[in-house]
Amino acid sequence: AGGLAGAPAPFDKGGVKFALVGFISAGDFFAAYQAGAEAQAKALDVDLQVFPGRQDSAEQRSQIEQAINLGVKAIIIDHGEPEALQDVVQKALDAGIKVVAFDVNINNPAVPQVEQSDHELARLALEQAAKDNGTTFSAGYAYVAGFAPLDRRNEVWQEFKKSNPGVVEKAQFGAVNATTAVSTADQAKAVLTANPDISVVFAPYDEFARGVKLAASDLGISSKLKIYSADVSSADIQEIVADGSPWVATVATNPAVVGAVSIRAAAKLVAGEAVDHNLVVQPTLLTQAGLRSAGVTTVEELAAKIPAFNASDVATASWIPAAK
Amino acid sequence: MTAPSPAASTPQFKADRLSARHVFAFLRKGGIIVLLAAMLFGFSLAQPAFSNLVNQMSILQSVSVVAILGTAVTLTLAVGGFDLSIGATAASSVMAAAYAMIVWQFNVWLTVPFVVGFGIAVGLFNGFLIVKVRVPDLLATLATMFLLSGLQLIPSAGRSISAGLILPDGSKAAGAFDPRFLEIGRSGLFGFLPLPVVLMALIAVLIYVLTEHTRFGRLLFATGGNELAARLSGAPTNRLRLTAYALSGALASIGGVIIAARVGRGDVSTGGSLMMDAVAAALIGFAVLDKRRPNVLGAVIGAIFVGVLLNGLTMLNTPYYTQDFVKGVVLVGALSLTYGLTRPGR
Amino acid sequence: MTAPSPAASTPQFKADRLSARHVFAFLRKGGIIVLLAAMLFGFSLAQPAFSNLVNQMSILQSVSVVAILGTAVTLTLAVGGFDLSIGATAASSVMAAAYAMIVWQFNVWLTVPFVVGFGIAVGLFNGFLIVKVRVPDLLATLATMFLLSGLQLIPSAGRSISAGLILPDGSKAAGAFDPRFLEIGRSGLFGFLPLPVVLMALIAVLIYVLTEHTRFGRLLFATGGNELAARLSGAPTNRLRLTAYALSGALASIGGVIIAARVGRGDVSTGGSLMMDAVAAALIGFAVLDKRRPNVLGAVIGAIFVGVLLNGLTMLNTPYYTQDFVKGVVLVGALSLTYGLTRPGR
Amino acid sequence: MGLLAVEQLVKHFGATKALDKASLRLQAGEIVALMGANGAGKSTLVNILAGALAADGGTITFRGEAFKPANPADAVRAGVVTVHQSTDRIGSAGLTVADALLMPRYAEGSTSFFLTRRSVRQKAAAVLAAADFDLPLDSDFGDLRAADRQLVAIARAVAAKASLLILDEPTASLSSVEAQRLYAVLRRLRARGMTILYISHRIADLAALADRAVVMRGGVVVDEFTTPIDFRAAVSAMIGRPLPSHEAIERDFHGDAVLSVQGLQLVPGAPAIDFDVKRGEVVAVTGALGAGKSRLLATLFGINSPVAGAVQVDGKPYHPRNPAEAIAAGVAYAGEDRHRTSLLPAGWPGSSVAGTISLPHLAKWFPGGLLFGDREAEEARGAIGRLGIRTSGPDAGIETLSGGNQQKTVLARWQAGDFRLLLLDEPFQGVDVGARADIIAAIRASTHGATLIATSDPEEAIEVADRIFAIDRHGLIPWKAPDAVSALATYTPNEANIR
Ligand SMILES: Nc1ncnc2c1ncn2[C@@H]1O[C@H](COP(=O)(O)OP(=O)(O)OP(=O)(O)O)[C@@H](O)[C@H]1O
Ligand SMILES: Nc1ncnc2c1ncn2[C@@H]1O[C@H](COP(=O)(O)OP(=O)(O)OP(=O)(O)O)[C@@H](O)[C@H]1O
Ligand SMILES: [Mg+2]
Ligand SMILES: [Mg+2]
Repeated sequence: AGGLAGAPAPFDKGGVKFALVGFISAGDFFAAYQAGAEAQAKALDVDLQVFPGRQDSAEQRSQIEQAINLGVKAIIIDHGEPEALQDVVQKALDAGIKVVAFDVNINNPAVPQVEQSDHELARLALEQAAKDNGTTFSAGYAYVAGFAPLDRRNEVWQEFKKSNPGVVEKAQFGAVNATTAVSTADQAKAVLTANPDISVVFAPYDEFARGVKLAASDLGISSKLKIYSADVSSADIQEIVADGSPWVATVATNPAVVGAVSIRAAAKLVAGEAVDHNLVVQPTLLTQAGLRSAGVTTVEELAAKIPAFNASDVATASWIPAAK
Repeated sequence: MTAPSPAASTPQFKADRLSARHVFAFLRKGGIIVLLAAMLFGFSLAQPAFSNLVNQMSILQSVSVVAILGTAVTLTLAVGGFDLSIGATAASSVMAAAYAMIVWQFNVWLTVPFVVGFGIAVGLFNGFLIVKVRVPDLLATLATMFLLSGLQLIPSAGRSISAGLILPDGSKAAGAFDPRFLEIGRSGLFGFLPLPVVLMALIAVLIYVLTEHTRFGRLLFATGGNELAARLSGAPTNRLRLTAYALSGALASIGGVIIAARVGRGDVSTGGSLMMDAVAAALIGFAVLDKRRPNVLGAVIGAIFVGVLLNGLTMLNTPYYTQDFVKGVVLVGALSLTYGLTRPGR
Repeated sequence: MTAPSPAASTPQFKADRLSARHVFAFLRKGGIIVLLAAMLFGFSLAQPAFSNLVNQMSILQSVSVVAILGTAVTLTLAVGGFDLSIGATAASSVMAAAYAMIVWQFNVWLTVPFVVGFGIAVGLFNGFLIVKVRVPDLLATLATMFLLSGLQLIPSAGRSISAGLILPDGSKAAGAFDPRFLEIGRSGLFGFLPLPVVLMALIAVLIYVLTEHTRFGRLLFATGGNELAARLSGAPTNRLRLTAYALSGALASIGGVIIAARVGRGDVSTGGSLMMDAVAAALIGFAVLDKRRPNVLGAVIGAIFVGVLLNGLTMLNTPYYTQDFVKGVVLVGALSLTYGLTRPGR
Repeated sequence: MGLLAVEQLVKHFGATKALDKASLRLQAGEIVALMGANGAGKSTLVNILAGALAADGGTITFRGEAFKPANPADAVRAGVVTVHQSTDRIGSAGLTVADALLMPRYAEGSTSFFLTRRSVRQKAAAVLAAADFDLPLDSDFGDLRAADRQLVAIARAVAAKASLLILDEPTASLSSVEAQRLYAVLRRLRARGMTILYISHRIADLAALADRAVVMRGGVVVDEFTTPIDFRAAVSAMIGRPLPSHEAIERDFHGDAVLSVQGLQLVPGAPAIDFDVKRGEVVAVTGALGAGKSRLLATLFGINSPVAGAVQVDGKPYHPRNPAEAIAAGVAYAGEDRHRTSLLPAGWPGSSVAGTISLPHLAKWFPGGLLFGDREAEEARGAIGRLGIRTSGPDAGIETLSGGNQQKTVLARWQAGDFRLLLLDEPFQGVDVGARADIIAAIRASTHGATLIATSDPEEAIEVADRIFAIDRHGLIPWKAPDAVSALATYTPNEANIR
């Protein structure tokens, strides 16, 4: 690869090395995010080294250190624990390496923050819920603390309850383990049996939503229930559009797009161009009705149908070709 | 110089001893059962909905997979082994099922045999490593565990497998989950008896009879108890161990089928910690009925025990983060009951 | 009708046998070491940056915790036990450390002793269940595992513990991580030798000498090999087992301290895979040097073996979803080398 | 006032009265033989003195003070050292023989805390020298055979500074060579004023050593004999009837050969073996430790494969590749170390008396494969009656039986089927003379099969066999009682045939 004609140095020569250091190294989101990043990197003729964090902050630290000593031009950090990263990130910066953080607040002016805006995700979902059900209903809430994105979405839910006293949280449940969806379903069944008056479930994580839907159909109360969630995958879409599905809406950004944005931001920094400190990729509200009328069943089709979902104008530049 | 034996003190001293022993024996044998009954009663009082049939069924359903896996672990424990790959086998069976239906467009009648065949193959591989290559059980199954948890990611390049999957070569998979396959996890007999529960019951009874009341079972235990002694009395110990692992693999894959049918997609994050739950059930089984050895009935009751506890706590809306703790406390209590009350005279 | 004895072939056949035996013996003993060397060499060729000191150190650093936990597991295996709670102990030590500093505003000098004390307490609790209540090791430590993984969530109501934590009672915690505490995980000697690596080395040497070259060590192994025989020859087997578990707990908590210092917060999601990795290291240790029994050196080398493999694969940019698979394949290979080549005459 | 006074000792195991007010006195510097039929309570008494069991009643005075050891360590500290009966209670696999020899030292902390290979080897060698035994110090204790394990236990006990030494059937699996050595050592210890309580079912031992014989029956001490000990009387006091005398040596059999062996070579370089065993005949093979007795039987049962040679059973070629094939061909085998070769762990399915007996017969007894019906219990009751096994019933755990009764159960296993050829390796370990006579009678009763017994005790061989071979360095030497015995007496095991 001879680099990009007309691109600023060092991209004109090619052979530029970036590192992508993840925290969660398995699962669909990471896979899609990584795919998007790789595609954009390829378009930029950048050699992207991917470090799987294996859900281990300590591991993630060492991997950033490795990336530094591999002499990469830029490091993209995907999720993680701020406390575990801030000092190594500083090390990287001192070594003249550009750093972009996605969904982890490094809290360093030199590090642009790419965000899929969990607050925005939750807000849109809850607004939809309010639109469908008014502001007085008894709700079930699927939530497990200790996972940064969920914790941020939780803040919005707490706000929402405060500002809408009509909304009563009857029960909180959820389980993250080997079979998250199934275990959540088992819990949801217990909860819904114990609280038959629950009409709305807020499940700001698609695996939870999937579990609740399963529970509802097991209990045969799909018609009496509405599920609002965040995130999306092909399987999710199929569950949402299925006949009689209680899963009426989800809000999501396209992980692939976020991946691309992260790479572009890093590239611009390396090229010495200015980048905003906050790069927010706006999430899209996907309603059951909308998806059905659009007749989509996979994320790829969704992307094709809904441009807003497929691309973001964040951190673009004339010399940066779009990923294909 | 024979001493005349005045039989005065002995009998009465013996009497105390006996009565005490009976109470102990009851608590020991009863330990977990009693606790289980207590929980059922308590939860029903605190939350009437707990005791209704639907909920009882959803408890059983929620433990069905773990119970089946626990049974599998029990089998390998019986031959003196230990199948650490059980969770990974189930997890990769989920992926195998999804892949078969979505990429190869298998229907349910092809998928299930394929998946169970896969499970048996894994079991035989374990058995081969252990019997032929003579790798210690824990090590062999550990290696297999890593092997599988990696293998399951490769066909879909680490993505979950659902309809419309884009294959690594860029093409789009044409298949979808066979609705009749989903039935396995989502429908029930007579409208109230979930199929997974039926499967669990069938397997439990089958393997229980096999291990406790057949020649084969006796030889399995003999192999696990003293391999040399078993071989010297003509038992084909190698074939027995191989069989135990093959069975274990088959059961694990059935567990996988149920999960796949529940989730409706090949979920990459399905994973290893299933193993801990299965092992837990099998081990708690030691204490049930004071058998102090691997036994199928115990494993199943063990699984149900944990399931009831978690379901009840959830119903009472106890914060999820206290549930593991309570689980631990109850477990310690039950074990102390079973093992703490010593058998007099030993 | 005597079968003519093929005396001719016998000696020659024996000769082969001997020479073959030597090669085998070497491969067996060498098995994993050879593979390790091969990997180091191969990776260095493929990716020069792999072999530089900094990277070698970051490999050692990344395995330090698992190696220490593997050592702990080895200790309990030596007395014929098995500490399933090892991962949970380390994880809850992380929370304990964070809680001590952030809520109680302890400094490093108070925190470390507190956490290690906590670890020892856990170990003694295990030991108590096993020795006094006579619960089988696996069961007892399993119960403790649940207990801890629940317990660690309660003080912070299931949230991770970092500066400015809102306590369940609504108040705001005033403390923060003591910078000197963070040093434990983040600084190094002579600028290139990370403290965790130093700790790992110290512990490895210490426990190695303790188990292999002292009276105490022999008594541990005697207890594990045949508890009754050891007791009959006067060994205080109960105290020995208690000690082993206490040590195991202490080591686990040191592992926890290192994690906490690396991560800089009490993360509830810590240590899911810690236990399996530690057990893996300890078990792979059986194969290293063909000892075929728990041994500290083996456990540490086992941990490094896996660490080198994963680091190398990452450096070569192999997709994460193939790494577990490769890990499994390599493991199976190494084990087949060690165990597959039988000791002639066995 | 003597060294030890046991008064009215009582011990129950559930319903069983193992000790029922047993009393015993020992003086300093004497060797006392403790005799008693299987299940009489000898080992229970020993276990209490050794601190391994707690008595339910009665008192023990040792050196004039009340003696109630809370654990084995206590007893050892007080100067009571014990060699226990069962060979599975001696050492741990995974540790070397040297470590096994030093284990008590480690336990009492009388070695340096840090150990080097050399220091361990030296100390261990010293322990062995004191007992003048010869064992491979560096090999894994787990690889040792029963006999060698027993030597370890004895050497260890002898080396300990004891004022009371208790030996519970130390010679059960020793050959006369080692036995002779042991006698010498014990005499030396007695001369030094040590008191020795010696339990054995071998009259030869007792005759060679005992100053006094104390006889137990049903948990009570029933009688006592002083030198010169009238062993016939002692034995009848012990089993409650006179011993059936048996003088069948060199009966000649005309029946056709059940087993015939030609040019069988057990290990490379060993001489070829030729012999046959006729229908109804009981043939004994005797020889020193490591001579090849077990090897011969193991080879005939398909455990080891021979270097060369031909074997027929009932004239048909017989070359089993594994025990299963041997059993299929009608050959049965009882190994020499019952714990390793025959018994299942306590509490395990099939570890009951009935289960122990039925293990090889399940296929025949339960053709359907389902274990319902009480065929098992039936067979077990039959055996319990036939061999006088002392137990609470077919369902009793095998571990609850006394050593000799466990051994009887193992024999019952192979008597239960009608086999053409019984291979019994050291079948009478710890079986009392009365029971031994009964068993032999029972074996003889079934005249259609043949029996080959390996025993390291020439007297036992003479007692039980119709015909006797001696085996040395894996080759048979023709048997003529006097010089064969001396041949054995001069046989010394060297490293070559210990490892
Ligand atoms: N752990 C136990 N549980 C139940 N009964 C036992 C136990 N140990 C021994 N007994 C019973 O106590 C009685 C005496 O056993 P003991 O071992 O003392 O006999 P012994 O004289 O040593 O016989 P042997 O000559 O065969 O060794 C026997 O009836 C035996 O069944
Ligand atoms: N289980 C074993 N472990 C180690 N070596 C053995 C074993 N069995 C047999 N051998 C070896 O084979 C040779 C013959 O041993 P074998 O046991 O047949 O002799 P033996 O006459 O039966 O001795 P013993 O009276 O001790 O049983 C010995 O040199 C011994 O070293
Ligand atoms: Mg005895
Ligand atoms: Mg022998």
